[in-house]
Amino acid sequence: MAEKLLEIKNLKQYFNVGTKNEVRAVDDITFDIYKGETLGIVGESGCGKSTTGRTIIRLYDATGGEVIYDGVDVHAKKSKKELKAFNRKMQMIFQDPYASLNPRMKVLDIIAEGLDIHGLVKNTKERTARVHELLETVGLNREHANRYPHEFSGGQRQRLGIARALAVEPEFIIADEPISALDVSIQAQVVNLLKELQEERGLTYLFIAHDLSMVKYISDRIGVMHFGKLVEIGPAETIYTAPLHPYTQSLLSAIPLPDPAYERSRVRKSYDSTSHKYLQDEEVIMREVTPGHFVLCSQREFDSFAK
Amino acid sequence: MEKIVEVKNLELSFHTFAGEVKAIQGVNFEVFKGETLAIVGESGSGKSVTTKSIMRLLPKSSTEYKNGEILFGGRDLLKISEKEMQKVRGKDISMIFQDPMTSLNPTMTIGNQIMEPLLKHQKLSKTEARKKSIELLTLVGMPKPEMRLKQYPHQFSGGQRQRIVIAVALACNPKLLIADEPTTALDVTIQAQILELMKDLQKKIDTAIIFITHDLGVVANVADRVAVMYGGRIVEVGTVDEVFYNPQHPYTWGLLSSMPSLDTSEEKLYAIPGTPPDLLDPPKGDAFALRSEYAMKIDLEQVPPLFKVSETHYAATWLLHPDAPQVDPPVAVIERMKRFPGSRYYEGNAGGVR
Amino acid sequence: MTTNMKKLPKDSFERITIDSSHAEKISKPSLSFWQDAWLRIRKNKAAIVSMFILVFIVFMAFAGPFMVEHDPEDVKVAHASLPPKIPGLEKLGIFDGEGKLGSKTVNLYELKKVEVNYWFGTDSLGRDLFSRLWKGTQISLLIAFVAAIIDVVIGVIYGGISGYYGGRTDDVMQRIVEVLIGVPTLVIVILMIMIMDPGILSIIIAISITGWIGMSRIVRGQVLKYKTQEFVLAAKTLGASDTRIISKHLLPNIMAIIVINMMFTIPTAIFFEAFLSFIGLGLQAPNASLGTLINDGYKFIEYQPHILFFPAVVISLLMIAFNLIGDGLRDALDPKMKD
Amino acid sequence: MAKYITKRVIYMFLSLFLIASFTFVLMKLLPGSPLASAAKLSVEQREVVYEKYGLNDPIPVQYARYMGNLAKGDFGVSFQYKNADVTTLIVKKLKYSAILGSQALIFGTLIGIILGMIAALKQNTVWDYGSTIIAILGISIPSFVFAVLLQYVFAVWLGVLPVGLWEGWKSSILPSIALAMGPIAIAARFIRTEMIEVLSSDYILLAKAKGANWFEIAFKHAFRNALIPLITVLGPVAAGLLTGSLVVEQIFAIPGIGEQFVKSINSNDFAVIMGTTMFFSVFLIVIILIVDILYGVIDPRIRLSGGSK
Amino acid sequence: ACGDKEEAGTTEPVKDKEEDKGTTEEPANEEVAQVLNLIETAEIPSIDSSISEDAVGFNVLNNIMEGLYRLDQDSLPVPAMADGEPEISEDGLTYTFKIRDAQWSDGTPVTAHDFVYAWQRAVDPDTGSPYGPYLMAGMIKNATEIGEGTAEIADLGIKAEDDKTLIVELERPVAYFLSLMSFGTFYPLNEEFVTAQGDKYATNSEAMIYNGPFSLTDWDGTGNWKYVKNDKYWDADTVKLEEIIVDVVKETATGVKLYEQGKKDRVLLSAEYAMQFADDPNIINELETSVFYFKLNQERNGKATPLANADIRKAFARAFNKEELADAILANGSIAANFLVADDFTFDADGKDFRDYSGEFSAYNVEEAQEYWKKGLAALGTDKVEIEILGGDTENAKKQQEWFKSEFERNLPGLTIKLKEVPFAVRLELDDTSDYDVQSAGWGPDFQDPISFMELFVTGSPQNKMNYSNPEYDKLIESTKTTIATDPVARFEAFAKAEKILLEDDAGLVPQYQRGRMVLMNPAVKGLATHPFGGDYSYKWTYMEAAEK
Ligand SMILES: Nc1ncnc2c1ncn2[C@@H]1O[C@H](COP(=O)(O)OP(=O)(O)OP(=O)(O)O)[C@@H](O)[C@H]1O
Ligand SMILES: Nc1ncnc2c1ncn2[C@@H]1O[C@H](COP(=O)(O)OP(=O)(O)OP(=O)(O)O)[C@@H](O)[C@H]1O
Ligand SMILES: [Mg+2]
Ligand SMILES: [Mg+2]
Repeated sequence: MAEKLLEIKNLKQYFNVGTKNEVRAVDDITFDIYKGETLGIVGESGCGKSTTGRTIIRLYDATGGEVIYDGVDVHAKKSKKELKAFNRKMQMIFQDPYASLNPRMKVLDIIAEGLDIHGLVKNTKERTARVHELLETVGLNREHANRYPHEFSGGQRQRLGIARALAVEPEFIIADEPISALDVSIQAQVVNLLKELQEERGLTYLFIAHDLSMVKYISDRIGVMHFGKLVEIGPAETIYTAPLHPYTQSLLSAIPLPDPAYERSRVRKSYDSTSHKYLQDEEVIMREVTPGHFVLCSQREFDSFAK
Repeated sequence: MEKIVEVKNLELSFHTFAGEVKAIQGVNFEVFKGETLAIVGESGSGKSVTTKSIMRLLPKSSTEYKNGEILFGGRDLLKISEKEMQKVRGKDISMIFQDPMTSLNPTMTIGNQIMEPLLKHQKLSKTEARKKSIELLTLVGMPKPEMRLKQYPHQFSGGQRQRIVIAVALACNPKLLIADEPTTALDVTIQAQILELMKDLQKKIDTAIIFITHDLGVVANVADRVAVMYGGRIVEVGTVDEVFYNPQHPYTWGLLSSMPSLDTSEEKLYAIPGTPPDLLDPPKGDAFALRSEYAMKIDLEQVPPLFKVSETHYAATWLLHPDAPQVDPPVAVIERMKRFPGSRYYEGNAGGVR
Repeated sequence: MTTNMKKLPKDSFERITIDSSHAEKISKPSLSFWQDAWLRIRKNKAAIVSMFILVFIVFMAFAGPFMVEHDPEDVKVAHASLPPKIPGLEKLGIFDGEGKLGSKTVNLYELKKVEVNYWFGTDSLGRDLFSRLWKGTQISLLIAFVAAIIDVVIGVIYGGISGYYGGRTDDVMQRIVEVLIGVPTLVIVILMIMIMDPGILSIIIAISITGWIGMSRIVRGQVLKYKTQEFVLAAKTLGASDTRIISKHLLPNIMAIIVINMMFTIPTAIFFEAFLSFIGLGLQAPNASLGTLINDGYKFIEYQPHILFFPAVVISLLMIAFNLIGDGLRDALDPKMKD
Repeated sequence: MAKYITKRVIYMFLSLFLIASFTFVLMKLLPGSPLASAAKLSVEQREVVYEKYGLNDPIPVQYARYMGNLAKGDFGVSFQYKNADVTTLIVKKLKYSAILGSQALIFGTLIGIILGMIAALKQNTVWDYGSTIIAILGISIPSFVFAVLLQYVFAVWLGVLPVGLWEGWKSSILPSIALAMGPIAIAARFIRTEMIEVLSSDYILLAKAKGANWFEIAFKHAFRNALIPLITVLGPVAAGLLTGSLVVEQIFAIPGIGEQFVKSINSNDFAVIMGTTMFFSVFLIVIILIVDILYGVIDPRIRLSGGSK
Repeated sequence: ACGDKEEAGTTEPVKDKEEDKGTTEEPANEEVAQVLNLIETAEIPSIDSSISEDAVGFNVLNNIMEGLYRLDQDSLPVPAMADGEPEISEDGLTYTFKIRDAQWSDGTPVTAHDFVYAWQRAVDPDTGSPYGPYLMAGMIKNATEIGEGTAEIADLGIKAEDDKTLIVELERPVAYFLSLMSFGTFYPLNEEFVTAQGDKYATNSEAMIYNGPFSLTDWDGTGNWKYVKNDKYWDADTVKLEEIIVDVVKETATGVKLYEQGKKDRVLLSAEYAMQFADDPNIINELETSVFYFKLNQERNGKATPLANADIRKAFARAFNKEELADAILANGSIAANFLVADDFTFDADGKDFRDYSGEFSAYNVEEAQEYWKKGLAALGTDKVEIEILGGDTENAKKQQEWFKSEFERNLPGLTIKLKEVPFAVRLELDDTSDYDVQSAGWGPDFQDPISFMELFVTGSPQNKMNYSNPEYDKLIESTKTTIATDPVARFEAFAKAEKILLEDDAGLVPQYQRGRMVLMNPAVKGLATHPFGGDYSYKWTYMEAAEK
């Protein structure tokens, strides 16, 4: 396997700690992301996917655990300068194409924001040129630079978001449900763009989604989350063809596919978290079932998987 | 088969700050008893507006019905009085909306909300209505219905709320149930439950359903027939198999091929370029032409009529004109067509198509 | 269905290539947020009429005193308490210099042998009410604008800090606001006015003392709302500083609401000043404001209604205009009203 | 719920403590002496009188004593009304103000709600503009002008109602109407905005889809939801009204607390200023508390989540 | 009028308003209800005679209590609780009063002890009486010493020889002593009742007993009140009114409307209303004894003001049209004042007004004023002077001040007037520290003697506070208390001389006007007595006459 770009170790993110509505949005998860790959994260709404992404990029301060990027712990205290440098390497694309662009800024300024912050351009001319270039990279016209976000359609906006992230030439991009809010017909535009960019620039993606068919299409590996925990992670094919964790199986069985024949024969499996019947002192941890395929399970379950 | 509702030539505009929005520009379809018609199409194509106009729920001040009729039980719903319409709503036709979080009144107990149409349309007494509501809640699979009746919407999860909304819609055994993206806001697992529930219920009470969604997976799951909308028109209509396995309209091609199925492995997905038409200033001719790689000169001049593909299958594209050149649909679509007996790419055997 | 097979020209079915960049074209003209708002508000007749009224009043406030030869502060006891007289309008039976004296209606100009005309009449010191009215409007507007601006500045800063930094800071700041809300505004304001030297400045300070609370709560709410918006998060991931986020992302977005709220703060301030005049805590003579003018006039509504009438009309117009403009702006700037 | 209220009450005392302290400081800063006759007295005589009222003690001592008395519910005696007990004085005056205020509040809110509902249901029609104009006029004419107009029309011209003075309920009509203008405007505009918002919500659409007629929509479904923001703003308005409006009281010669208050300030009657302030604050805070509880009654979402906003 | 100290340079002090009358309709032959409906513009602060210090309080006291003397319908002091004229010692220092057979409203007799108790209570520093020490010091034996703590309260120069005999010892002969005996502070108090009530005494109409023509009812310490006829009053036969209903109405407009509707019998008019009702037959013009003036401060915060220059002062004194002020600005029956001691206030034994002894000083004269002004400016070496006028913040005060500003600025070129309008309490404080240039103020006398005005401006007087000092003036005033104390004519002449020094020679003080009031009164009200000092009105002789058909 390629080299590790990112190691996430025992990452925890709790909200409202100490109050009665404490939320364990991310509860002790561990995984690695390799250089140049796309790691997909799926799971039902509210299971902590976005929180994971946001904690990795330091939008939240982690409650516990480490995020090691290129051998450096992102969450260790850092100087402003180091943080800035880190910000250039890691970028994020957001879910909501309407909320993720400042409605009061022109496209030019939105895309150039990263350039301005990091002083990547010397003058306005260069700045404009860069923005035009980026616009074209994401398949838009240079005339769009002088417009406001509200004049764009959802897919166009999402591409603007991508252009903004690309402006600082990051190595790693977290895409938090970049297509969920888009129309089917537009989703493909964005996914294609992301794939192209990955090829051209050797980007690494953490791709969050709940649409499993898209995730499978774009990802090299997939992680499945459930209630703040990572329950299964492994190569995309493996997860789809041989899911081990019952939650993964249930999730897969629920995805409707655009194929009437398949739909007619589909059997949905439901998941009941008590079905594991874990014993009190059983250690439930990620165990590697086949190379690269980890499942959250007890030793007993692990043994049964092996059969 | 008995026709429940027939929409004929519906044309409708909104008058807004910016000008006239030609939201619906001639829509024709009918729904038969006991069947599910799915309407798909991208955002803004007029799906909701079409169904809301059946219910006459569009804002009176800005809506202008320019043409057409909506026949329901022999009456044109566009012509009857508001009073009469109130008797139709909730009783003969009922509706479920997209967002279960906002479609229940937060300050009313769910009991009252379910009982409202019962008291109103079936003139039941309070106790009878209560009994019926409990039945309804049981029907949609809500545990402990007696207790639940007294609770408020915020005490329910999203999936449960959508069940309640369904219970409300089914209260008076409507002839037609309109479901406007009833599962879009829900998780896949809960979505699957709700879809199953709806199909079950449909079997039990034999109601006709218009199901709006833009998720083709959901369409494949629930629909008997499918209508594809684009830019305020229906561009293709047919049985679910016809539309999925023998699509004729380039837009439908685009839709189908832009969605990877679990075995898609092409390097690149087919993507429909560009953006939806601006209904303030709709393009001349075929609205999809500007985004279509199959565009022909005539597309820019004339709106294509619905060409008949089979008894049940029609599509509005000049490609079906006898004089038009034969074109090959995208690869992904050909893959599908190979499995459809009526298609020119049919390769026999494969797939579970009837 | 409609499969009519009219003959079509041969070349109709020629394939054409659509330029894909063409497909991304946006046909609508590019409008900034404020341009767009302006287009919308232009359609709101009430707001437009109000704007005209406002512009007119502001114009008159500055030009009015120069339109007549009388000085607003010129005391001329011999000309005291004259009713309005505008030459040319006499025949209509209004503005003809007739007024009540005792139970009789007489032409007071003839009675007092006054040769000049006072368009809006005079007060009990014989000062010209026309010029005084506009002078007073000037001061009322000044008080209102300055007070509104102070409110806005304090409110925005306070609410902004409280909302943006959140956590402990927010907790403490909100507790303070809670206590301030608990203190009856009137008490504080009256006490403050008493403590300070009377005059315009102390009125402005007093009005501003608690006036900002509403604004700060609104701003805080907005900041709370916007600071978790994805575009702000995006700026953070780009490494934007707090200053940048506040000035480039938050402020421009809450500007609309600030402006709307200011439209409602201004009339409140005008009113409050009038109220202070009523309880005798208003301006120092010989300054006049709409409040003091109304206060001078309301007691004589039966005998010399003109003293009350004009300032009351101007203040009402101002109130209505600001309120309608506020309403109009709210409608025009409401993000929910897309097209 | 009980826990929530306890917490609120504790906050309330904290607020009151701060308010009392704050007012005390302001008051001590007030120029002038509480004794109108001070200038007439020789220095020694003045000392004696000040001593009697404890005005010679260091400010912290006065403060401690005052707060101590407050804690016992003792507001002290008035300077202005020699030796009059402040609590009795305030309670007596408050009675009139409270009658006027509650009538104005009820009347104003009702009318305002009706106007607002009409405007919202008939949005952008003559009805809407009409009620909006009435509402705006209500807050556009200063209350003293309005009060005088009412007095002139109903008491002088038509002679149907008393000009002023407190002669029983009839006397309360005109002042109550004058006071009601504020609540009318506030209620009308809030209800209009909220109703329009609520009417465009999904659950109203669902109610319509159930076949509800406009009446059911307006009253069964929309009203309650539109009321919630209104009661928040009405809280302070109510407190203000119930504790008196000096303007209207003065014009109608009603011996209420509002008028008394300004007089106390003008004559540096510390005890009455403090007493009135405390009464007013308690009123305001209690009303805010009531509003928050009412909130829960009207909106079940809040009821169960323990009253947090 | 009682000493309501300087009123905020305005015509609207607490004291002035009292109105009356109005009555039930149906006159004819039937007997008219003897009910009088009055308006007050302020509430009663206190009816404890030792504590009372304001016009409303003293007016109420005048009608519910009675001292040794009472002012009659012509405002002359006549024996009341005193049974006939007192015996006065040769040296004029000892007065022996006999007490009349009279009862308190609870039936207990009024005795000499009641006076002793009341006066001792009033002078007792612990009582905090504003008027007791002020009026008694330097007049009643040992009063000053008690205030300084060097004498016991019991040493006060008042003794009850027995229940019916009261002996008062004075420090010096006091010409106006008897007129003072009608003043509230000197009223009797029933010790037993007062001590029994303790702190509650006089805080409501029940916590009080009365020895005057009326008792109070329906008064609980604030708000409106009623008088009812006191049947225990020794002269109850004279009293015809059964009831007087008083409501507090601050707005003249409202008062006028009530009057017009017949709900009230008397209303005091402000200038605008006076103008409107000028030809109303029921309008009455009453001249009060309050005189208003400018105090010209010669030294502010340790620095000489422009007004330290006598020419500037003289210019100032002549530069405003007093007639216009009285007739057009005040328009309430006030008269221009070129004097300090009120007109129609003090008389010699022959009934000759003090004003006839004295003259008119510094009348309005623009030319003279401008001459002085030029001289003054030359002496100051400037051509621009800014002067601040401190005045009240009531509406009337403001109006006057605006007029003053315009008048002064017009008549004295180079003068800029800055107006400072503050509440009464603030003005008192500024006055106290002499922190002003010019102050508009006024004085209503507490007893019937020119000294009540003249004493105010001797060096170091608590009312002077304008750094005015003229030894000659001081000497003249002192002489009226000592050397010529018993010679009425010599006293008047001395006062006249002093007045000229103050107003003309030094122009230390600039009189403006003597206040009048315009009232509308129901013609059916008869016999309402008004007084120049003490309580403003007596209702003892008032009655309602059946209106003629
Ligand atoms: N700032 C926050 N404060 C408190 N709780 C939060 C916060 N952000 C998220 N949560 C909670 O954490 C949990 C995980 O949220 P998260 O947004 O990560 O879910 P998600 O998997 O991204 O869901 P979705 O698919 O709906 O986007 C949820 O229960 C959410 O309510
Ligand atoms: N009340 C209205 N006033 C003005 N325009 C409207 C109104 N309602 C809908 N439209 C416009 O009509 C067009 C069709 O809208 P519609 O809601 O039917 O789309 P849809 O197909 O349901 O899309 P979605 O999938 O987003 O729900 C859109 O362009 C929309 O902006
Ligand atoms: Mg998420
Ligand atoms: Mg829709």
